[in-house]
Amino acid sequence: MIMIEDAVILTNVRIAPDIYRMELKCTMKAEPGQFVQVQVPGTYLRRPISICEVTGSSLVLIYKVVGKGTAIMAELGPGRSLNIFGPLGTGFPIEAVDAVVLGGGGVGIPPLYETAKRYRTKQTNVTVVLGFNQADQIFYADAFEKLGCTVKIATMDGSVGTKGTVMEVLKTMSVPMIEACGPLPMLKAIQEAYPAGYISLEARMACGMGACMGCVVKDQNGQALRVCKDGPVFPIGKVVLE
Amino acid sequence: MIMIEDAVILTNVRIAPDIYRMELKCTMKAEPGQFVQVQVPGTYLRRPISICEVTGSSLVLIYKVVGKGTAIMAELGPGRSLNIFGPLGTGFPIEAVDAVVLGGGGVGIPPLYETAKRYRTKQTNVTVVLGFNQADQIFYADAFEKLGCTVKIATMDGSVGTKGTVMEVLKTMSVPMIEACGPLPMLKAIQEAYPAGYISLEARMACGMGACMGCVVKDQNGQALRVCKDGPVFPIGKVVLE
Amino acid sequence: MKLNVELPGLHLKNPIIPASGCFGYGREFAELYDLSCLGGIAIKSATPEERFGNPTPRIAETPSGMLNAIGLQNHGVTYIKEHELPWLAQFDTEIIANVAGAAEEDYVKVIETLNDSEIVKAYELNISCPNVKHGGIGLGVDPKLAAHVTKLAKDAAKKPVYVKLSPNVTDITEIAKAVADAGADGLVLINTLMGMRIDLRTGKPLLANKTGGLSGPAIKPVAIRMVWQVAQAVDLPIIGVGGITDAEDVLEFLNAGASAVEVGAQNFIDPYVCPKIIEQLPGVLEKYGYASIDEAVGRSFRDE
Amino acid sequence: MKLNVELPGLHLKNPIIPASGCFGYGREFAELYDLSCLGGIAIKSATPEERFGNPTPRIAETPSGMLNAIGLQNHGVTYIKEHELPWLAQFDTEIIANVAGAAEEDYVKVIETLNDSEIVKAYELNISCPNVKHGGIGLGVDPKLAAHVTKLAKDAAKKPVYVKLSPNVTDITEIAKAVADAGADGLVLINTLMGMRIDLRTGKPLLANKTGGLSGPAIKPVAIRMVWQVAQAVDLPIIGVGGITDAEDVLEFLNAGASAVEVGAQNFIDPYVCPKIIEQLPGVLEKYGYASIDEAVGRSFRDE
Ligand SMILES: Cc1cc2nc3c(=O)[nH]c(=O)nc-3n(C[C@H](O)[C@H](O)[C@H](O)COP(=O)(O)OP(=O)(O)OC[C@H]3O[C@@H](n4cnc5c(N)ncnc54)[C@H](O)[C@@H]3O)c2cc1C
Ligand SMILES: Cc1cc2nc3c(=O)[nH]c(=O)nc-3n(C[C@H](O)[C@H](O)[C@H](O)COP(=O)(O)OP(=O)(O)OC[C@H]3O[C@@H](n4cnc5c(N)ncnc54)[C@H](O)[C@@H]3O)c2cc1C
Ligand SMILES: Cc1cc2nc3c(=O)[nH]c(=O)nc-3n(C[C@H](O)[C@H](O)[C@H](O)COP(=O)(O)O)c2cc1C
Ligand SMILES: Cc1cc2nc3c(=O)[nH]c(=O)nc-3n(C[C@H](O)[C@H](O)[C@H](O)COP(=O)(O)O)c2cc1C
Ligand code: FES
Ligand code: FES
Repeated sequence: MIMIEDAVILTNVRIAPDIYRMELKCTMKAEPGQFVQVQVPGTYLRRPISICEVTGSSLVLIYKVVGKGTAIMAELGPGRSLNIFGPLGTGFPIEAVDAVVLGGGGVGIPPLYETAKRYRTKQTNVTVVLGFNQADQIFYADAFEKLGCTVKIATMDGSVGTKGTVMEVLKTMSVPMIEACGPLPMLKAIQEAYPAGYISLEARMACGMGACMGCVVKDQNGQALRVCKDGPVFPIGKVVLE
Repeated sequence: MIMIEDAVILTNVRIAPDIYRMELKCTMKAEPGQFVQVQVPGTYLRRPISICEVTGSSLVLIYKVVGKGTAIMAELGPGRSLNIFGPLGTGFPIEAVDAVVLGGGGVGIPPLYETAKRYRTKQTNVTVVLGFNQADQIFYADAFEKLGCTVKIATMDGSVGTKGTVMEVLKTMSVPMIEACGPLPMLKAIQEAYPAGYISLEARMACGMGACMGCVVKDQNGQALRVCKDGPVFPIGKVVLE
Repeated sequence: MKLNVELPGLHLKNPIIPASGCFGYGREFAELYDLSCLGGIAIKSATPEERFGNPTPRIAETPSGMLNAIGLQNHGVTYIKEHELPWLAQFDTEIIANVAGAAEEDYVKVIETLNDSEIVKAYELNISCPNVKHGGIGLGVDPKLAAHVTKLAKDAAKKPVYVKLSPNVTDITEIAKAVADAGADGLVLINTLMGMRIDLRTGKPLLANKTGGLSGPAIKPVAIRMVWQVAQAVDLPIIGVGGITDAEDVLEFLNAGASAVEVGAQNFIDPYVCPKIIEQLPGVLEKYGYASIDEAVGRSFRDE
Repeated sequence: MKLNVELPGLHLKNPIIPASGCFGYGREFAELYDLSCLGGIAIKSATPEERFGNPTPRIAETPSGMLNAIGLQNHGVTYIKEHELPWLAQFDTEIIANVAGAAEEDYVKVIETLNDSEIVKAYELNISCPNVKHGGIGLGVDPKLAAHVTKLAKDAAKKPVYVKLSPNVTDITEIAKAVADAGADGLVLINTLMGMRIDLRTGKPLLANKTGGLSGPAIKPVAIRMVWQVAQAVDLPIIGVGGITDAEDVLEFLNAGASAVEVGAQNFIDPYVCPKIIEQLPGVLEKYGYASIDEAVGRSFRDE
């Protein structure tokens, strides 16, 4: 159920350069790949942030400081409350498959965590391919391992794992079903390379709930789809990526 | 010296209904009757608030919650920092007299405290006449007493002291020299009744430092005076009160 | 306290109406609360044919506001009539159909299509969309063009016609008078101010459409000023809009001369804002000494 | 990085100029920092005779902005020439005299008085003050009137003339073109948007003057849009103004097409804002890949 909630910050810690993990005490429940709209004090529009983990009594968000809003978020200490609206959007489906590959680049990684957790609950084999710029920016590789996922890493500078993007790792594997989130070029490459799976998109949003038409993309027939409501997760091949 | 400073809130407590006392750790020094421009988070213009006391390592402000900015101020906890600009304006002179009467109504009382302190340091006899609406709104009467002032109280409902305004008490006294701050009708009455003394005015301000001409009043010759720079304290008879 | 407001064609149970383009057709908000609490709903602009609208990004944040360049995306009036209006009929609230187009005839076409819909209680002509041109000039910024499209709409319409004015003009009262003389039943003001943001990373305008419409609290002082000017210049009911976030903002618009209000972008910030305002409004009116909505309307320029 | 900007009459060591009316004659700010760090100073509007201005309240807060209705308070041009300008001469910065009046002749009178002052490097015609009328219409909102006063000023002036435009117009490019054709050496835009706030306690306009000029971050998107439009329509240097608070805002104005900027209301919020921006600017230009101010100017519409 979509709701608005004053969630209390339990922890808000830096886990890599410019990357923060915030745990929020709240009653909101969510599906993997859904997101919340965060009302950051001192800004006007809400900020869409993916739900990284649903614990039952809290939500975990992982965010990168890229501008004004996320910079303010990073300053908020435990005990402060933060108004969140959600859960929003259509997330990653948990399909009845034997094995799934989850591909994530940078801050595309967070929504894959809850997805992996749900797949692991069903005993599905999960291989997670994570892409970073360099060694010191790696986060959550161990967390995925603890879930029992096979973790493969790509770094642009080759300092850890395969040199290059997530695609370099994927090329070396069999990929029956993929669910991915990350920068647009990565999603484009995945949409071209694989027929089966899902990708999660980003867009500038106002309402976050499907009412304003601010976040639309086009499907193959030229019809408008709302990233916030019809997505952010779409089946591979559905959306024209520009 | 006028400066801008991130002052740390030491305490911020309610001392009467809607009235708060905030102590700020800062290096700023000030004269009695001067004020600071407080940058309240979440508002645009700074808020002018009189300096109630200068301790040497801190400033005390007493403010009434009347609107958005003061409501936010009341929520700020110790440890938070608050940006203040000051000390601003021309305050109450400490004249070489044997006795002085200080008259204050409501949130016109705070600047009289530092004034009383300075007079008491010089052994001047200080009678303080404080006006409130009713008993539960009385604040700082004891603080003035501790300084060795004679304190007289007027309440509109007569629940404590003389019934009526500060003027009702003043009428019963000899008033050789008065320094006063409070609502406009009170200041008008004082300006009419007494030839010698000073009154402190309020005005809507933008710059608070004399540059914008937002806060002007007219003197008897029709010349503009800036409440923020030439005042807020003016000699009785100088300004036309409208 | 009774909050109802009677306007041409509209029996509003309270003066709170979500603004066009900020509420879709209500479907998403109906998941959050019962739309029957609303005075009315101004639905998203309808054009004769389907429009995809502008490329993205369509949204940018600004200090205390936002820019949008949606570009009148909608499925066309026939689709709306067949799929959205019947769904809206379940709610006890007044539906205002916002009408837009690329040319004058478009307004007439949309109105003719909707005339026999019982659920539409009034039209709101959006002559203020900066994307719609007529001989290179927006319809809403030229008094003659504005009057002409109003007249065409009035001739075609079987329901009252409200005209929604653009604030991007030198003299709003001139446009308001022209539109009033052409027969408008009411005015809605204001639409968005034309603005721009530049993305410093590219040095280019952030919105794909380059310019966009500024809305939110930032524009409230301009909206209040225009409502105040027009309320004194023209004898028509005004629906005020621009930057409303709470019941005190609503009272400010009423004092300025509006009889009802629309709430736009704040629906994105707080999706429950409309029911919240409706709940707070009686208390706020009381606090400032009003016994009815009527007493507050136009207070700022009425002598007492 | 070199920050200097060469404009008609003005050798700015950097593009940062406090805006007229927001800095007085610099006296108060000189207590806080050395004014020689500034590119220039646009001093408070001068009129032929002393003006008290409007009654108070003259100031109101708005979301991310403020309204003012000072009403051109000043001691008259002769006093300014004799008492303020000689004092300003001590600083190594370019003084721009903002010129205003109640009628066209007033502009000519002020200019004639200041022509022989060595300290004034250029004039800035304030034709955008909403309080000044000519036959009931503000000079700044009618292209013909704007061109005419520009021509009179140019004929009288022995220094370059910049014209400061009002944003309260339907088509800013039309006014800009008219003023350019009349011989203006540069443009300053924008002045304040006309706005209003109502005091709920009285139900009446909060400002004694009723309406006031809206400034601050709230108006930045409108200012950016207008600079961007005018920079493409007219071949004159533009000084951008409206809502600037930091060096990134300055870059946004440069990208939009401004060659220099003025900082207004932010001087009230942070009295050190101008020196701060001057300090930050080289770093910000570098961050976004510029080797000079010039490279940034007009980036938003230039093809590369
Ligand atoms: C469905 C969805 C899920 C997301 N999940 C995450 C996540 O889990 N972790 C994370 O770090 N980031 C995530 N993002 C991106 C995140 O929303 C932006 O990084 C953030 O809004 C930037 O805000 P800012 O104030 O720091 O930047 P500013 O540039 O100051 O923001 C200005 C405006 O632009 C918008 N904006 C800026 N960048 C983006 C962007 N990339 N996408 C959408 N809007 C943007 C902001 O929301 C705001 O309205 C997600 C985006 C979407 C759409
Ligand atoms: C020199 C001076 C000294 C002052 N000292 C004190 C003090 O010691 N204690 C105290 O409680 N109050 C004092 N005031 C009044 C105080 O400034 C206002 O109560 C406060 O600004 C209200 O802010 P707000 O955001 O709560 O109200 P809002 O109404 O939300 O404020 C909106 C705007 O109006 C201005 N404003 C509103 N009321 C006043 C007012 N009475 N005077 C000036 N500006 C106003 C605000 O500063 C702000 O810009 C003083 C005022 C002046 C001019
Ligand atoms: C995303 C968005 C879409 C809008 N679409 C329309 C529209 O289709 N038709 C219309 O008349 N106004 C449209 N508007 C303008 C609003 O109805 C309203 O006039 C304006 O936003 C000012 O109100 P606000 O400040 O409360 O948002 C739109 C505004 C926004 C923010
Ligand atoms: C208090 C105040 C007084 C002003 N006085 C003048 C003036 O005398 N002449 C003028 O041309 N502009 C005047 N302006 C307009 C500013 O110069 C500037 O154009 C406007 O405020 C927008 O910039 P900002 O958003 O940075 O404040 C004044 C603005 C303010 C806030
Ligand atoms: S953000 Fe409003 S429809 Fe998606
Ligand atoms: S507030 Fe600016 S001159 Fe007094």
